[in-house]
Amino acid sequence: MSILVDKNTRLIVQGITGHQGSFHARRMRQDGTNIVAGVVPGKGGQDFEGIEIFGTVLEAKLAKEANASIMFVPPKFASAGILEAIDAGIEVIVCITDGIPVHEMMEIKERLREEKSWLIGPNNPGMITPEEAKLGIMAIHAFKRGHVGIATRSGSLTYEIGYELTRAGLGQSTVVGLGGDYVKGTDFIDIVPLFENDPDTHLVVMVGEIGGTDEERTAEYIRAKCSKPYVAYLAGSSAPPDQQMGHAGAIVSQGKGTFQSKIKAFEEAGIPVAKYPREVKDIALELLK
Amino acid sequence: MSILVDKNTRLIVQGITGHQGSFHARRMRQDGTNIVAGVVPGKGGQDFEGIEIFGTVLEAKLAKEANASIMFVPPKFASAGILEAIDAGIEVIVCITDGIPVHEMMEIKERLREEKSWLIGPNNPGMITPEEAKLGIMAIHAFKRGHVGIATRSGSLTYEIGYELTRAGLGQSTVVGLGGDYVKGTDFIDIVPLFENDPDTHLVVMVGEIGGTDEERTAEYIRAKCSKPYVAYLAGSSAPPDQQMGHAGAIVSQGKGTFQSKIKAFEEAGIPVAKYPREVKDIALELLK
Amino acid sequence: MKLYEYQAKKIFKDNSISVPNGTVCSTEKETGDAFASVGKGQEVILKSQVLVGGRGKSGGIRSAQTVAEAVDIFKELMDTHIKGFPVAKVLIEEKAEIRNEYYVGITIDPTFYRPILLISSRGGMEVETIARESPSALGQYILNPRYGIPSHEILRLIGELGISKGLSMPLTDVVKKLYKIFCNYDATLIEINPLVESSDGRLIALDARLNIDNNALFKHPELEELKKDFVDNKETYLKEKGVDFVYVGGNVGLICAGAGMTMATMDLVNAMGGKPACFCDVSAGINPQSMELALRTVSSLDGIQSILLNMFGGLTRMDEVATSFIAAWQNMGGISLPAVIRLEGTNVEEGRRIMKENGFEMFTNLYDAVQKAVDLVR
Amino acid sequence: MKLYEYQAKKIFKDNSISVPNGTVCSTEKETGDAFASVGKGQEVILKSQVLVGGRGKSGGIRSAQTVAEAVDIFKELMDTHIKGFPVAKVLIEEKAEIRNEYYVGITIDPTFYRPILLISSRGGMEVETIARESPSALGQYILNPRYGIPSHEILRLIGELGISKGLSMPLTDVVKKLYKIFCNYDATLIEINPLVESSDGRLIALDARLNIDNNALFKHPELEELKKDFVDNKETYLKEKGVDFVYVGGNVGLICAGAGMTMATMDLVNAMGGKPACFCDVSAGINPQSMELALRTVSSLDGIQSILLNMFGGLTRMDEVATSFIAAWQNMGGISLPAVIRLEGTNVEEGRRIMKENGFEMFTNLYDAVQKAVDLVR
Repeated sequence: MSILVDKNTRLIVQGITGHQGSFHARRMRQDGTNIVAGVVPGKGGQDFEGIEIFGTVLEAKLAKEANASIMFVPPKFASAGILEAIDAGIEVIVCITDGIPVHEMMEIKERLREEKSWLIGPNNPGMITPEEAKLGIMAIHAFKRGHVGIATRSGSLTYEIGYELTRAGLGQSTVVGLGGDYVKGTDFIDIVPLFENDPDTHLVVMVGEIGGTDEERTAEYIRAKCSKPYVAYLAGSSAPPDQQMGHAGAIVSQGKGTFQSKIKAFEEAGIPVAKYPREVKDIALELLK
Repeated sequence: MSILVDKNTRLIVQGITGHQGSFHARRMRQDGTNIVAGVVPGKGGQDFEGIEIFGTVLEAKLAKEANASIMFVPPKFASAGILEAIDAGIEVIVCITDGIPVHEMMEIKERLREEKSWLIGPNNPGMITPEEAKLGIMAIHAFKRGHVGIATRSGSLTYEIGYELTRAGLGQSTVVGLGGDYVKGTDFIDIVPLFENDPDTHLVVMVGEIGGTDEERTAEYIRAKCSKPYVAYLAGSSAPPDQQMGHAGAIVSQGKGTFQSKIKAFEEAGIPVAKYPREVKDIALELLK
Repeated sequence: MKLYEYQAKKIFKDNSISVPNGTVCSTEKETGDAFASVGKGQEVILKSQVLVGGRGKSGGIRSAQTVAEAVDIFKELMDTHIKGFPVAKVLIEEKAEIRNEYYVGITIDPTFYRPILLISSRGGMEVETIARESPSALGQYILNPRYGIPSHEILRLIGELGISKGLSMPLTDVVKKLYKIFCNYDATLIEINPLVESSDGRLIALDARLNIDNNALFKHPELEELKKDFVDNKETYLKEKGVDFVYVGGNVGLICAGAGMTMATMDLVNAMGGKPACFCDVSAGINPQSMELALRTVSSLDGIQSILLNMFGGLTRMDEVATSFIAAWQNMGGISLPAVIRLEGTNVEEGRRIMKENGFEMFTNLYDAVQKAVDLVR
Repeated sequence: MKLYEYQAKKIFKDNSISVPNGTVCSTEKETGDAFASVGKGQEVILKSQVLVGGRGKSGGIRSAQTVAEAVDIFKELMDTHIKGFPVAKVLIEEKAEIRNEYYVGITIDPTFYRPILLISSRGGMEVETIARESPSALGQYILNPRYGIPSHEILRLIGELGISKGLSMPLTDVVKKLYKIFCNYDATLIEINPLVESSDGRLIALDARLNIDNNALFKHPELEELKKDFVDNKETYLKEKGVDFVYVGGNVGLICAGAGMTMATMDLVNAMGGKPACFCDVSAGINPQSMELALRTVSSLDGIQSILLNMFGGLTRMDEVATSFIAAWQNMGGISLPAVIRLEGTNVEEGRRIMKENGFEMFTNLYDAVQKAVDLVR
């Protein structure tokens, strides 16, 4: 088992003929993902290296019984692409695109409240259920099949921490890059119940970031509702307050979302917090003993 | 006691300088209603027979602590007037206007789902708590203070039945004209819980009409949740099916909303149904014995 | 406002919904030409343009093999009334090869007051009949007007109804276009019944129904144009003059104020042994002109034996009613039928005085008045 | 993108929010003229235009009684940095008579991802301080973006905060206008602090903050115009070239890929006894140009003793990183500082080969690399 994606995932690639889209479609296919169709407006009927291209997500879904989509679409068109996938009833939508306007993401968030689709991202490395399906841009050699669920707000740390776990013999059930934007399709608080209910996940790693209130709310949720072991890591102990460090999501504002408040929340929920990325695997090994 | 309006009602008249607005403002004031302000865009600062006029509902509400509004506004501007009153947080809004486009009413209905305002109407005679406040265009001699709650979908029958009850010595707590449009601010199903919880209401009369599903739903609600005596009357036993008789709300469609289905619903809920308007008072007298 | 089939089809076509080739005809000449151009000399279908459903069963849809036959049928159809409704024009269409028939409609749900989409795998019969006889062949989706109709909900219905997968895309497309028209035209009902799958696999709207909210007509000046093609219709004409009139066919002619009161009076006339001749509600505006129009209309109905004027006034003032009634009566030089008058409500005493001055007895009690009117027809 | 106060005030004024009379000055001449026209010879306020909060406490807001004084203060302000930020211009404003100070702001709620309105009866201090020190003086409303901010919710906040009823209308009006700007300009934050009640009872925006979503700038070509007034800012310049850079002030110069990884590396340098000199994330696009820009920027920082290049590649391919690094290094003719390189991830072996060929040792283990970089500064 795993969450959201597995060997039954039938993937559409939106923007398959673009620079990033074509590169990563090839990689995902090499990595064993079942890509059933590409979608490029105006290019319906064409073909990308044996993958049939459709003009709309709906056509692709109907023709190929697709249930997931990944998007390599420029920021100006990304929210329209997401809405198109939601409209078509795609169950899992991954949006890699960095740079979607936050007001557009607020609109998508409103729409998602009324729909069953999962949106992972935007501005993320995607997600992977190792050895079954990769909907993303990550290098698979960092991951292998196992029982650790990973959810992260940082793309770069996903590799770092996943690789350390893999080398320590701790493979992953599913690795989810939530993305670095302020308004995301999916937060820790949304994904944790899935891991909690997945029999194949024995331990969950959360890689947080400063800014927002997701870690605080999730810690409280875990304290109240969850029974599996959780491990957290949080970058940003050395960040000066009120300074934007790359991600819009890392703005520290209104006294919420600081490094300290998140660490405190995890500790109060009894969730161990690693000091360095490497410590995640040490704690995980200890907890899984 | 009573429902929605009483002697503490501080009323705004939207469109007070119009033909209908001025006529009925005078009448409502004669009938003892506390009109605290008029609203006419562009006429702020003027005066209507001693009633101060404001340019917006918000100004009127703030200056005069108004809590209710009645609207005599042409159909083209009525939904804007309703939305303005909702925006200002007016608790009870009565819209007399006949002819509001149904798609606009659907929009207002969506908005009302998220707000605390009550909209009574449109296309109705208003409402009255006899001897306390009249927000409407009805002749007060048909009504007097008492313990019967009346809710009706027909303006003309409101008088007929109210007057019969009054002459039989059965005064009213509050009389609410719900209006004849297909999409209304308030239905029986919304108003019945208020009457049920009002200690001053001992019996409730519902005057229904063919079309829609309100009577059917309300009968089921009363059967499940209410303990007071209810009496129903329903015009339309002689109406040919699928024929529009005046009210858009009286379209019989999709096998729902027929005379028969409504009578059956009332009977199954143990609610007696009067055969003629006059029988309402006979049944009420019997039930209140 | 109900549109004729050919008017609705024009709007459908403008919105890229396929309809059969066809031409609407008002004359024999046009019919002859249409036979040639539409049918290309082959069989054509002639459809009465009439604002009532079920015209097929009433003989309003026919087929013709030759020009002569087409012209004969045209004349015949134009002379017929269908369920009492006049035929405005005849639409001549090519004969469609039908593989399957479906139903698609959007209206306003009477419980949630949101648009509701209805799809059925069985087209060609009234949706009420489908709902009653094969409810499992009818799928419904009540939609959030904020988001329109998500494609996946349409697909869900199509799947549940067992409609062929090959139709998923074109059917979804038709639904989305219908919803667009529903919103853009302030419709209360939009319907394709049947929506047919032709032998070459396309979806074609074989019939078209589009009802526009009368209250929203002011937003659609383009629809005013269509009105000029409406055949003279007493109901529509009267409605425009402020008299809401429906002919029912009895012996007591009613003139009332308020839809509820009018219906209750009809019920009461029935219950007391009379037969109401009509629904006639003048509450939209009472003045000597509208009163005269109502009096003229009601008094000229076949089989009418008495007239009952019944009003309880709130907004309507009884002195104005009395004055209007008297003015109308006098202007018509009196009417040879007995008139029973019942007024109650605002300014009733002044109304009674006016009536009395002009020699009319006036009731205030409804039941006495109805009894009197019914007694007069016995 | 943060706007300068005078730029935000221009937008406020265009949207009918009152701001003090004022002129923005870049030269002594303009300052002299402004003293005459704005202050009419009376006292004026001189405000440093700088993109950082708390400038009042840092001496960035001053008053002048005479032209000479105004010009002297102008020169002084233009030469100062506030919290390390350069001063772009000086805004000269009339002195407002202040009866009361309020706070109004709209931003995006980090929990519900909907706009949130904040109003406080205590203006003039940072909203964080108000939230901490007098939470009861701060009212919040998270709004449904479908309906905007209902007036009655604004009134509820005003009532709960005990703000004078006389301000209900003008304050509601200001909030509605702010929300309009918030939406129309794709703002992430809009704030008036303080919003002052003048002695004649009007509400005036004494300060103005407006932050625009960088991702939405393509929708606002009109804001491009404003950028030309931005003073040369190393961070902004680098960001435009694909290098996300923040100077922090230590001895280990970092070049990393990914915000999370960059922060984690900073934390690790700190923990291992070094001091990170900067946040420097080149993941937006790695090529010889951006790499050279990053290398030049980092290597020229004061106090820098070693450079640490640290990347774990997914989207970023390590062979490209190596090639870019070598090209940049060679183009600069080498750098006199020791560089520690740690690469891991996609195409890492090819990257190692390239580095080795060019004489660079390469780590794959993060901790060994950080240890090495920290050892080099001891």
